[in-house]
Amino acid sequence: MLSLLWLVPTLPFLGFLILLLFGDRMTKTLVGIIGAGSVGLSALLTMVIGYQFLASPPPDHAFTQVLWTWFEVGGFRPEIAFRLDALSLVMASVVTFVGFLIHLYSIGYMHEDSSFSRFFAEMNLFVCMMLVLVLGDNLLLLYVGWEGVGLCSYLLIGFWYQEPANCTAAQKAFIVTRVGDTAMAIGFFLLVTQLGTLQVQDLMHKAGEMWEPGSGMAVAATLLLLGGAVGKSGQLPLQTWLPDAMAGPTPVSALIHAATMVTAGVYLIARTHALFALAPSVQFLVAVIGALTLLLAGFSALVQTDIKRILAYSTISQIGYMFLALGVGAWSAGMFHFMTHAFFKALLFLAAGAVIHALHHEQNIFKMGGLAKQLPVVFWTFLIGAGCLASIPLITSGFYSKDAILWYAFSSEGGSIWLWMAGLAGAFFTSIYTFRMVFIAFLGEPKGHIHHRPGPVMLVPLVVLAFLALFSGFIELPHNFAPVQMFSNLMDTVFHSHGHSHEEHSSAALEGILQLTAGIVSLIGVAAAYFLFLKDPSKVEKISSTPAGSFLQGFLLRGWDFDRLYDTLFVNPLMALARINKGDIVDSLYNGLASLTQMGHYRLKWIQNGAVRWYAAGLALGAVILLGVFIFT
Amino acid sequence: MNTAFYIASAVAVFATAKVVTHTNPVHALLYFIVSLLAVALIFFCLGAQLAALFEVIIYAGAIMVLFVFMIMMLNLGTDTALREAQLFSPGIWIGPSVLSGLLLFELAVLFIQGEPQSASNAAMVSPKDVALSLFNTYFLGVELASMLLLAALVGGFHLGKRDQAEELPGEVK
Amino acid sequence: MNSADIIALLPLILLTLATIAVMLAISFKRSHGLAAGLTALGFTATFLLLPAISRVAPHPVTPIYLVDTFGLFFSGLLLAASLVVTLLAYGYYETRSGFREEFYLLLLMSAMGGLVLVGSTHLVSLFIGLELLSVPLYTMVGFSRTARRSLEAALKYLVLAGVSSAFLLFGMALLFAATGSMDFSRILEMGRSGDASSTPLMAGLALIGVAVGFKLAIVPFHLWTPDVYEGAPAPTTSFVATVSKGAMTAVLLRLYLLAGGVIPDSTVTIFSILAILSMFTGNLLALMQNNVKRVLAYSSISHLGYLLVAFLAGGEYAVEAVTFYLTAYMVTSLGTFGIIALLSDREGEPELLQDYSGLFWRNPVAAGLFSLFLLSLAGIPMTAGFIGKFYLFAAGVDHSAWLLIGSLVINSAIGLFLLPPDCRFHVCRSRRKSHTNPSAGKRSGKPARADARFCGYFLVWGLPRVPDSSDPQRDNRLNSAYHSF
Amino acid sequence: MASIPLEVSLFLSGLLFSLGLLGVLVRRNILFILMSLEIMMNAAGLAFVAASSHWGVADGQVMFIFIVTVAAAEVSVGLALVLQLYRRIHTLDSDAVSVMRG
Amino acid sequence: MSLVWLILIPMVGGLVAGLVARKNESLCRWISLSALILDSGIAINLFAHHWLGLDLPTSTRWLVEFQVEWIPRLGAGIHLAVDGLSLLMVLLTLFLGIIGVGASWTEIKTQVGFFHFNFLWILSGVIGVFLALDLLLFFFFWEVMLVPMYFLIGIWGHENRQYAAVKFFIFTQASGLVMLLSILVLVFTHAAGGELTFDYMKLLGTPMDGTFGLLVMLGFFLAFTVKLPAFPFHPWLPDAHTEAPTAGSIILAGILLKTGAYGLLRFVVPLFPAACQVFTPYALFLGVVGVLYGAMQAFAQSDLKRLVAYTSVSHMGFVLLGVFAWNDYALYGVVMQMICHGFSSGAQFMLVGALYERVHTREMGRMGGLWTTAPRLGAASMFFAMASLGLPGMGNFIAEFLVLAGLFKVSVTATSFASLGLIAATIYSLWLMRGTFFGPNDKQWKIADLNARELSLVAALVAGLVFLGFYPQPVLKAVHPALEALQQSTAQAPVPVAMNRR
Repeated sequence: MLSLLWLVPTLPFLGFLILLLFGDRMTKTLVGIIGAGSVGLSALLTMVIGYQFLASPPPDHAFTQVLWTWFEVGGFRPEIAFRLDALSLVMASVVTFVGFLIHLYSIGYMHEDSSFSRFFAEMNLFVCMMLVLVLGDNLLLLYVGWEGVGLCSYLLIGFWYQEPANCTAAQKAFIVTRVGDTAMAIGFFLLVTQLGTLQVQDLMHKAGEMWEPGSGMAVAATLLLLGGAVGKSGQLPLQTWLPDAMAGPTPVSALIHAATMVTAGVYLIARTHALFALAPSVQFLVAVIGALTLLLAGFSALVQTDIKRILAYSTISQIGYMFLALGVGAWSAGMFHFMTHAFFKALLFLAAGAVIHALHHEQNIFKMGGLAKQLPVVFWTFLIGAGCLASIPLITSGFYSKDAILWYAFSSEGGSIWLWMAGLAGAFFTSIYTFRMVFIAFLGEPKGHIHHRPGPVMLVPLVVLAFLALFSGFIELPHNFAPVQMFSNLMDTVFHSHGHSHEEHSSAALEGILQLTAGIVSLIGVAAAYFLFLKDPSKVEKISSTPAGSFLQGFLLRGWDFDRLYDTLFVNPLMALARINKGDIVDSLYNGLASLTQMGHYRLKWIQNGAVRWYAAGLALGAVILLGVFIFT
Repeated sequence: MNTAFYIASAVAVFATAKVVTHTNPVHALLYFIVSLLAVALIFFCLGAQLAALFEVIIYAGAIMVLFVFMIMMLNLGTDTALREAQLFSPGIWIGPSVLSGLLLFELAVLFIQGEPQSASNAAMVSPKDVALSLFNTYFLGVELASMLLLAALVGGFHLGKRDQAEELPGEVK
Repeated sequence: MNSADIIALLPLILLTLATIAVMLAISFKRSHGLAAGLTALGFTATFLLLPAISRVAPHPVTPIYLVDTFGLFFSGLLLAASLVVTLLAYGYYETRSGFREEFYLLLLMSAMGGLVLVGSTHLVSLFIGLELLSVPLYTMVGFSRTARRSLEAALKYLVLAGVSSAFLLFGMALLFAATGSMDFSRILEMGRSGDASSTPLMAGLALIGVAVGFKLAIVPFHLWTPDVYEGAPAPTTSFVATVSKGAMTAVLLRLYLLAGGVIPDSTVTIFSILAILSMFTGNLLALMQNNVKRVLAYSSISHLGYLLVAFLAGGEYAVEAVTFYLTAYMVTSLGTFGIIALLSDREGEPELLQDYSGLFWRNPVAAGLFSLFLLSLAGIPMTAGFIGKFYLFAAGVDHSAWLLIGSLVINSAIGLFLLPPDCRFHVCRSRRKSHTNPSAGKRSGKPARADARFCGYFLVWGLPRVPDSSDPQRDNRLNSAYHSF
Repeated sequence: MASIPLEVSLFLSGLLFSLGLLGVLVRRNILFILMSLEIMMNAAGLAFVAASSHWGVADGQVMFIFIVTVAAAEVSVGLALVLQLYRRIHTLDSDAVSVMRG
Repeated sequence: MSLVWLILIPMVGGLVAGLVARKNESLCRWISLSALILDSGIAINLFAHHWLGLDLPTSTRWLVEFQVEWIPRLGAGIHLAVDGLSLLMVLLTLFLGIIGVGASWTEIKTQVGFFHFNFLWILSGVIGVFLALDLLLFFFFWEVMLVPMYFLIGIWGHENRQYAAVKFFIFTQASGLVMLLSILVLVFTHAAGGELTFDYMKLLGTPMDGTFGLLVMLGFFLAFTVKLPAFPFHPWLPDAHTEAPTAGSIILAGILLKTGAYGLLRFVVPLFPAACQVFTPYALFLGVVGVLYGAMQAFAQSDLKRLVAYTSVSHMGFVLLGVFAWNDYALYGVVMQMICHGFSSGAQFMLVGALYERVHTREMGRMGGLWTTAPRLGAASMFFAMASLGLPGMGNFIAEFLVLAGLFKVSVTATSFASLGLIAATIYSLWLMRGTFFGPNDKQWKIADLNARELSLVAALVAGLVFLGFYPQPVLKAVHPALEALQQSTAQAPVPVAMNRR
């Protein structure tokens, strides 16, 4: 069955082709069936392959299927090959399963839209590209997937292209990610020229041999790869595009900007973990970037009014957690948080989508209210999602994955107390803004009226995701609870060389205390949100009315003003320079040359004035010159 | 003989200068004839009788007479002298005189530098020798000169002709 | 006057006979066709006799005139050009009334002057040849005496040619005074050996240089060219542009060969400066010109500048480069002016560029040929002009005369500015009628078209094999010319 | 026949030559230009005759004869031209004869 | 002998098409199309013959060779030969020629005969350039290419076509003359040593070092970078493209620019290895500036064709970088770039031409939101815009990846700056799409979508690019022996491996 691995990405691609060529001639239901069906089949196939992989693991826990040699240039021989190991299995299964649910959901959500088939074509292409990224054996094939998803996110953010704002958002997303991708490309050039290959396994093997830890080459390579990861996952320097990416339809935000694409950076770092292990300084940088981003995003999320932007900022901060985990060397914890986050963040987005759909595209939470009673199912699923996000202790999967990250941030030798403190503060802010959103949007007196309730095709995915969000946490319990660590055992088959190094640090008791503090902090956050936003919102208005308060609110609302910074630093000067030089100075250089010759013409024309005596004078002058030269030399 | 040479050359130079500067065409013409006669005398001093003879007969006689006819035909009397005068602004003298002065200076330098040849064995070249060399070494030259004159004849005839048919005053094409 | 002399002098004799025949024809019955026919017959007969004469070459006829293969080759060139001019003249004057037959008389005599010049090795024959070439030209330039502009051109040409021949005479006098003899080779020997006082000799050469410069229209002496080319009727202009310049180049080439290809440094520098100036002046002035004949006048000035490059570069390629470039230049000028003559009619000649707009659609053959000649002038491949320029490059590079080659490249580039507007005008314009002479381009004399096409074919077909020269007879004469020195 | 140094006569002819050149450049009346042209021709003739008398050969005088013929030919064509021009523009000012320029 | 046929068939075809057009215009189009197809038949047969392993013993460098005397006096012969590199270029020429004829099926209505005559003569000139191994013959074909192109732009162009045609003509002709000068100096220095010949193989070894060699090399370099076009000599390209008819733009961008690149590969570096090594830093600088300047100009333009033209300047900057990096990665990258850029820019111009036929304007300001009325045209433009920004999965990505990887070995700073070009490429491609297909359709355009003919041409180009993107092996295998030989010819001069960190 493993040999059918190549079919997993090709199924959505076939879906894409069919919809692209015959989409506009098919009925909506048929389009829906093909769109969702192709991803569903791929999910089913992944499950089967996954089962067989887990049941009888192939030799050294990895199965590589080579399709054909891409090209061969002087010793560098990249191949089109797919590789299945624990890491890519988890990624593929999450992508296909969550993808299928979102496709199902969007049949309902996008039903009235005119270019229905184009939407599903682009979504299918996205899933295919994501799978190529995840399953790609060498970095070049990964890069194909990487850019492919970038293109699909551009197309899908700008899906409603009549609206100019959407187009600029899409353009911004593509260009900012492209900046990161270029850094990554330069990293590839370095790897190709130094190591002669981009095949991930022997790349790491050769790097291990040729570069000793901390060497310049390793640092440069990992730094450049980090650039790419930061661009795609919307981390600190290049995170400005993610909040604007909410311009796309909500299923797009759910699939691309929550569950799958934005975690590509995490996957890249996880995949090339041996390289990062070779450069501890860069690994620590990853952790620092993660910490800073989660704080920054957390603060911004506090003041957002648009429900999707709150979720966007929360995604940035949760990925910050994953970067923190990878930075401190807790590879499996990072991936575990990726999985749980994919479930509950997709759930939150879809629920938000249902709310927006019901309130006829109203996204401002202050214009919603009292939806709990009108949309009970949506409310309860949204509450479960919010719970996981805020990592309510013991019952939600978010608690187990985030707690593991906090524990490793503290305990592993790469981590430090400061990173743990940052993580804890982040958790506190997360629970505040999450329940702020819940209380304002769902409780309180109803403001707008419901147009039409979401149909079953939208509710089923919500319920399934809610179930997954709740119970996915139990496959990886912390050590002091129970010896159930199925997920990390699976992950060890990939990161075997770098096992957890927390044992020698301290005893299980300390771990217990930390878990306790994390749980209490999140509960306090919930209470604070209750008091501030449900009991008497007046106190919040009072603070935000003061000049300092309103400035702070505006500053945070615009995402710490990174946009203005980048505009003044890069965008505006470049555009101004381009506009000035529209006429191409070099061109005027040549026109100058031409006018010079013409000026020569008019100057000489003056000599030709037609008078006989003037011509005779010319003759005489010539004679005098010639005579002078011949006599005196 | 030398003194005659020097007197004749002085006369020639003076006459030519007058020709160039004189406004009235007829007077200028007469001065020119005087200058030609002076040159003829110089030829005689140099022992070239035949050349002197030709100078007088052809140059002074034929060509100058042609000029006189032309002046009479175009009746360039006194009024042209006046018109000619105002054409003479001192300004236009500077340029040309500088040029011809330079030319003269270069020629002068040339001749002063040139080391004096052996004393000129001024053997008198008799017309017989001239005729002899004319008709054997330069026989071809004479024939071609005749063709030259024929060409001038045809040219003069064609250009001089008055076309009644096309007598369009001031027709410019 | 033994038989060899007679045979050697046959070309001159034949032309004289032709002249007399034409005069008698005119006196009996003024028929334009007859006069033109006789002239053409005269030229072709002489041209065909040249190979026969070449057997007796080299044979000095009287010390002042030498008939050798070199001379015969250039005589052949001049005669061919004159024949083409006769055809053009016939086509041109066919539609005009008035006294037309005299033109052929003058043409015959002027061609004879050219032949004398080409064969001259003596100052007297140089002078007589030059004057015999020029005097008929004065009248030919001013031939349509009703047109004020041609009279003005004739006057200018007369006065300036007069002054230049005065300078020539004075130069010769100085040479004669310095060396006592009038024979080229003797003078050059005396000059090289330096026993005669060298300064008067150099001065004499300088003044002769003035006359040469005037005839070849090198920069300081070029001022007359545009006015005369514009004023004179088209056949005369083609004659001036080709035969008179060709003859003078032949004399220059003979002097160059006599001096054994060695030119003193001072002369090389001054003439390089003049050559570069001619190139730049010619090209720059032709740039924005609107009158076609003035454009061709200026470009002929620049072409002579290019020709001088070959002379000054020297080396074994020089003579071959000069000969070939001259031939290519003559053919191109005959072609271009032929087209102008061909397109002109009773009202006048198509002078302005606008007159040629849309010509391609009205008379494709003429327009095609005209573009071809312009391409050759600019030296675009596929044309003989290119091979000419290529030879110049080769000569220049072979002798690494970098300054000259550099200016040659720059000027060819400027020359390109000149080409497209002309091509563009008569090819790219729409089918609009030109206002000045609507009938232009329609009517074309049979012979005029024939000769234009001849030039065209030579140009294109000339390309591949010219160096080993299509006309075997001309080639061996060329080689033999070298051996004779 | 006392010896007259060649340089003197050559200088004399140079002087006449420059005067002729001056005449051509200065005078605006075309007749005068032609006349100055004749002066220059005559000066050259003088130089030739002087040189031939100095070298004692006849070539110079033969050359002089040719010069005279050429001068005659030029004058005849020139004057015919001037006549025709006068009939056209009724003036002899050479600056009027400069329609073609540029 | 087949090589001579390769050149003659388009010439003859052009003549026949020209003559037939008077009577029946559509027949003329079919004739020119069939001439091209016949010609490409020969080329494909040659390619198959070579690629299927039936190739000649690897000792001979050329697959097919044809030599005959031309001007014995100067030692110039008609020496045509083809190896992997030139065969690919000939195939590209013929393919784009067919696309060009197809694209101008309806666009050219006036003087169709003369148009096809010029069009086919340009193609035969270009094929001649790719096959000629005798420098004089090369220069001859180099000029033959020029005159018909001048007429093509001058007669069938758009508004101020005269200016553009003249500008194009003077730029290329003047630089051609400088090249002629260099050829002659090379030939004569060689003649001083050995016999006088213009043959490339014999001239290969002439010792050309010091500043003298550099100057001669610069003569060649100038002619080819004007044609490339590289940075300082590029202003003719945008004008020529904006004014040329669609078919003219396609072959101008698709093929004529490649003659410059081919010249650099075949003549400049092998003939002057030492001079090139000294000149490499400056050439790299020019290349990088070309990439960035071209890109910056591209997204400043409001005229669609000017934008695409400047993108060609930027892409050709990569070629210059690759040639002067002169190692195996870079050279393969250059060949791939030449072919893929031919495809993508040819396609972009065809689509822009199609758009012009429908919207009659090239100003992006007056378009916008065309996706709604012409989705297929939009999808095709999107595909080729992505190709031009180097999206992986298309040939351009592999080309740029290989060029930059090869360049990385030589100079890191140059590579990093050139990589900025990738970002700039994204900006101008999205700017193009934003200006035409996305955004509100406020001008209410109602335009017809791509018809069957145009779709088939687009499909051919899409297939080509994707095939090159995912399986470029046949191309790389075909060009392998040629590049090997080129590198050998400069082997004795130490190749600048990681020469300096400039």
